[in-house]
Amino acid sequence: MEKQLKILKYSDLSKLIEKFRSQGYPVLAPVRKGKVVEIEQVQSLDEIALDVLLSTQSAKKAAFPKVEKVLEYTLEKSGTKQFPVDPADYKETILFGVRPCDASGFKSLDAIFGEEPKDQFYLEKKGKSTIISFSCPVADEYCFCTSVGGGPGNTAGSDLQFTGISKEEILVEILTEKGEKLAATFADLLTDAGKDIDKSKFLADVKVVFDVDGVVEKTTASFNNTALWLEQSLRCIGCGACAFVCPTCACFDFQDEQNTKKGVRLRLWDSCGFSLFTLHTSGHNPREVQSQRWRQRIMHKFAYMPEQLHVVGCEGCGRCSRACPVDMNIKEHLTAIGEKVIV
Amino acid sequence: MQEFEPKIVAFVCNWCTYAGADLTGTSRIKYSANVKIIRFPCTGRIDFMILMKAFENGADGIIVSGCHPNDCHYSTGNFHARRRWIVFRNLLNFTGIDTERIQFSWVSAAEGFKWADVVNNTVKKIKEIGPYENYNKIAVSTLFNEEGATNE
Amino acid sequence: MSRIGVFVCHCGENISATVNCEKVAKITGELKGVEFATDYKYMCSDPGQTLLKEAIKEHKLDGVVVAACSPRMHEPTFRKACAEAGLNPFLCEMSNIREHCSWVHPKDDLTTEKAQDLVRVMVEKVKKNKALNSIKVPVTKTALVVGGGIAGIQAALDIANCGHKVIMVERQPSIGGHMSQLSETFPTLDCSQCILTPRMVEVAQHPNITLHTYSEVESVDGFIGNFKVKIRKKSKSLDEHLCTGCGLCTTKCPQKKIPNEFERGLGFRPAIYVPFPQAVPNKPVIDREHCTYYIKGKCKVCEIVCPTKAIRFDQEDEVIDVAVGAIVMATGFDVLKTDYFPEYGYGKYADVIDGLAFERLASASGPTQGEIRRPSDGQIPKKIVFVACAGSRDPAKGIEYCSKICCMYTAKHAMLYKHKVHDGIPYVFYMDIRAGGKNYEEFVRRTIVEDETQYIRGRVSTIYEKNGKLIVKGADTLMGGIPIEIEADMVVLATFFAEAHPKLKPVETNTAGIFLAGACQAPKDIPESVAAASGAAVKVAALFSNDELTRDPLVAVVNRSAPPVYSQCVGCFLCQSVCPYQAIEREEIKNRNGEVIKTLARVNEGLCQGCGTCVALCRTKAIDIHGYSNQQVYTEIMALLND
Amino acid sequence: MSDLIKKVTALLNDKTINAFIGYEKGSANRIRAIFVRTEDQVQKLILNASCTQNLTGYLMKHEVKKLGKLGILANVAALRSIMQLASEFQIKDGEVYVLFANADGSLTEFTDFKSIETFLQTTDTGIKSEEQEMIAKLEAMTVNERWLFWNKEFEKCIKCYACRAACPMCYCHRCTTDVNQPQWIPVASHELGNLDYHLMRAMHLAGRCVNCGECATACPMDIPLNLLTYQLISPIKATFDATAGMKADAMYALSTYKPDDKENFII
Repeated sequence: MEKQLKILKYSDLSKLIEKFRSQGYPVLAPVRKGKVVEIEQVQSLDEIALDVLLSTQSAKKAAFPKVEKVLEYTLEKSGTKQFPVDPADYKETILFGVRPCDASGFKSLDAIFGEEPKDQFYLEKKGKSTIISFSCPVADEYCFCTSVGGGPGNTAGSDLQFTGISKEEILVEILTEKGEKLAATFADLLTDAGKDIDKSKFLADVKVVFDVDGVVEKTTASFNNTALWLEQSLRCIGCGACAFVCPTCACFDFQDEQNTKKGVRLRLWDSCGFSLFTLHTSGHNPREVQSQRWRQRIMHKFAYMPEQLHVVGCEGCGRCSRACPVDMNIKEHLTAIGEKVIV
Repeated sequence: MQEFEPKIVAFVCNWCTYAGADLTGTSRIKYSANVKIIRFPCTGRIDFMILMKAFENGADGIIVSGCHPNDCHYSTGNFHARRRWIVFRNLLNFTGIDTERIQFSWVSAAEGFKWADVVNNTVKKIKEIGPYENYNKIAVSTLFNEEGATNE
Repeated sequence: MSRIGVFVCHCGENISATVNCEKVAKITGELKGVEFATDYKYMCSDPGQTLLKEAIKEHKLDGVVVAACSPRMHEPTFRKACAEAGLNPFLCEMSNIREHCSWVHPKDDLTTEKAQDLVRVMVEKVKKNKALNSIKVPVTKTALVVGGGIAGIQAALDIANCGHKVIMVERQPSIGGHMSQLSETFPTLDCSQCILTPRMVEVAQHPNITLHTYSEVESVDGFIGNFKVKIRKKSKSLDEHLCTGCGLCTTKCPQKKIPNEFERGLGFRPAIYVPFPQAVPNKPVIDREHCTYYIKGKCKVCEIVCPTKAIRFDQEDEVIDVAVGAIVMATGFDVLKTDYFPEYGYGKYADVIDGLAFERLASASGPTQGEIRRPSDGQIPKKIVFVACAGSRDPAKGIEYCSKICCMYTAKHAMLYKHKVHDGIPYVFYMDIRAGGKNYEEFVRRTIVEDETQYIRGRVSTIYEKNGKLIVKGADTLMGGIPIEIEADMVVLATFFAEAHPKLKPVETNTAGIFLAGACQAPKDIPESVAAASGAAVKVAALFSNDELTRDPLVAVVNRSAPPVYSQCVGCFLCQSVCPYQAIEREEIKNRNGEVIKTLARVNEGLCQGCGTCVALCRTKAIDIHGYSNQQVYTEIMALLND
Repeated sequence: MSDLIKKVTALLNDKTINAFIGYEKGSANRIRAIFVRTEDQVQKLILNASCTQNLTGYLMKHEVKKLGKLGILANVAALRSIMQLASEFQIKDGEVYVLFANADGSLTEFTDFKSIETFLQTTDTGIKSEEQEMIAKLEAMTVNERWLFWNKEFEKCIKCYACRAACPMCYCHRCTTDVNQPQWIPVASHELGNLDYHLMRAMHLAGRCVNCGECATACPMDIPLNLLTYQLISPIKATFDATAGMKADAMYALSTYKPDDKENFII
């Protein structure tokens, strides 16, 4: 559909949230919690932290939560009885105040979970989420969205995008039918915007640091370059922080939690950075050392996903680098790979 | 309203307290039926996680009991257990877990009366404190049939 | 899928009076994995056990829960029954619904529910049980006998005569113990030495007995069937092979005034000495504490006079390691220390002596050649007081029980005194006369009637010296408690023994394979000591009748897996420091080049006693324990709390 | 050229070590670890007041060990980590070359455990006053308030295990939380799983924690995890007279005992 431009007053934002709430939509938005910013259900605008650069974790948990029940069962004398959780049992939700990289991150997840067999748990949640992103007026040195095809005003994945154009006014871009439908519920707060607004003036300047196609090509060719992966990963301590804050990491694990009577099956986030991730029952581990795990992480995003799903599995949000306890800076490592002469 | 009947688990060693509880039985001393015993070879065997598992499976109170110091069947198991409990109680207390709900005791094979007292006093105390609601809110059982429990 | 059988016992009415056993069987029969459930009047009876065995076969049970009395009572019974029916015995568990339920709760629904809970716990546990095989450990068929007194001698000879090797360790230079100090024995008045000496010689000459005198046990490691013992052979300063026992050195030694322990300090010995003439081995040792050479660096008279050049001043203690399968502790007793009796002047007045000292005075080979002469001035005492129960049956002295043998030896002492000092008057203060035993009562009667000993029933309150006499104050309770005061020439205290309890690490509490004989266990007279020694010897012989021992496999185990992990164990060895049995060993995993690539903990299942302290401490959960495994206890908790 | 660069260059040149673990400038004013093997890398070494990371965790890392004989730049916490690791048989005497950075920027070298032990005897090893204050603040709360405090903190946890990965004492190949027969600690990052995990970890570090604070620093969700183990340091010292990481052959407070250990809660 054709993009529509509207103007919303900052002073009406509070009303906007009230409207959503009164229509029964749960609203998920960034909330400050000490030094971290979480995306959580909010009741009013005061709770929302709109001035933060980025939430600590990405918005993916709206459709791919860290713990997700998929099945209940009871252990009967006659056998196990199953009570599957209905994926459709999820409310229409508004994801408010996330960043463009969050919104576009869902492209990767859509591609992964949309493959056959389709993942109904994800798709239902995603389908019922309307995403209102806020473009980025500022960026920091970890940001590199422009290097991976995104940008501070990227509208991909967003249903609506808000850009502050003055102290009083917000430019509202209505991008999808879902967005249009939602916008209709607060049409009274919107006025038409002039066609001549230059959105880019209000966006952060994020420099392109590498050529993504070159990085994809060189990553793909570097599988056997053990020295490269070792050198880059010596510092890595093998935690899962990068994967868990990443907007596109989609690996998960299933765990049954049960007592002697009944149990639940849970889908949980997992990370290829963990040594346990590929550990076989026999004790054999095909990715025995951290350099192999690091290689997997980079290759998955920059070789396998482009090849198989036609998307780069990275939005350049830089969350992994910020969260990394030992300063594994992905922007730096990708730049290095891009510069590397493949032999 | 029905009276609150606390669920209390007792983790006891085989040689002293289990035998002491046997003596309580042979002496026909009555005590509250709320307490049920799980037998261990020695208090040294009782991992601190066993106590956590009891709470998260719905126990309102816990008794841990073994041989008096110097009387351990294995000579030193209860000494190690004692250190473990000293530290673990500190940690539980610091994390806001109610250590009043855990009764540690030494009950020898000859102390049938003492065992009955330990049980009855613990049941009385837990009845006064009430169900362990804080822990029940996060217990394993909350995973079952709880709308939206996993949807954040 | 499990096929578990539940058997609920009524125990007559012991259980069924308060627990609805039919209901327990019915409800638990509905549990997942329970194939068969029933209740029965007496599960431990023959028909009960038959019922169990039949059910195992008929229903192809792979687990059994018997809900009955305490497992401490009948677990072996039912495990054995299971084994007889072809089910691994360790797949059988008991729920204690008697001691822990029916006997302690009233008849109501809660009690029955508790019984159901307890059964459910075991049903879930047994699902996690593993079939286990008993551990077999080889038996070293050599016995260690600690102590060379009459008990040790008897035990050693009995074991040796069964055809097994014996190693005897005696602290003194000679075997013989306290019995060799006795003059004559009650009730026959046989000469003690005459009975004992041949047995001592027999020990020395027995091909199955190795004797280490002047030696002490330093440490005991290991477990039944497989003890490792360190024996310190104290230096005798002598080459025993060269020494002929001629005794020349002992007569020439210039240091002659050393109080003789054997004579209870009533006589003297030289620094190089044989403790008594009939000693076995009859070879001297140098007492380095008193030897002039060791004190002043000069003398060596013994070396000079020795015709075979057997003296070795530079000889050092030797520590030897021996492997034995059983240990008999026959360490005997010591007489209670003098500071127990300040009111009796024991240790203060020379003429207040203990019973053993009196034995030496009465002994023909003693310091007075058998004449009763008091230590202070060598006079023959005309009035002598024997105090029985000195220190025993007296909580204030810490010993509440009867020393048992004093009545008899006091009577013997009085009799011996009267036989040697015809005009003397023996008095005996006593509490009760306990003369249980063949010819014992008659013996005491003879002392009283024929030998005119004055028996006074009452305690002595105090003894003090006045004008060369010992004033003994007491009371005669048979005369209404009238005070008695006797001016005695000598007092003999029938002092209590301090039994030399064995203190052996690491097996001080778990003494499987260690047996007690003689007075180290409790006061015993000679016949009793001999009987106990033979009893211990039979235990040892029974143990040695098997080439292997079997024991319950409820031990800890460190998990192992394929390379490159090998085990969850990371080799922090915190388990090693908590193990009371030194059962955790280090196992090195080596690659093809012989380089160590990982060091893991390993449990020596022969040493492990199954306390499980290591399991609780292991952070990687690499150690687990059979019978109380992590899976089992976790399941028990879940089963108990989720009804 | 700094003393550090000179020293490390010499160590590498005379083959005393094959690799040196030190600090380099990282992104956005951060300091990070560098594994120096070449001359280029040596030049990147820095040493300043911001170099606080405890690098000893790397000594346990497989691929770092493979670099050969290691040298390490240590602070007080790192020295104690080395002592504690030694007492748990994870590092042998002489296996690692240790350079200690004094407050004035000078370097002290330690080639054996004995000298580290001696040094630590006269060194302040306590926790920071602000950490002490935070513990005091928590201790002043009611049990229920503390429960709510930690509930809120643990709620944030995403089970990324950065705390565990950063901790020099968490060297187990298979952590209790990774063991699944039985699954002691729920894998899920729900409230119970988080509480269980952090209690378990704190208990396993009781008496072993050398208060380097890496767990809290590493946590992307800003949970003050260090307080859990720090809080146990003084009772363990007071009751058992034990302090972690002071001696290479020290006994661990929880695997030893005294027959007269004092408590006031066992009846």
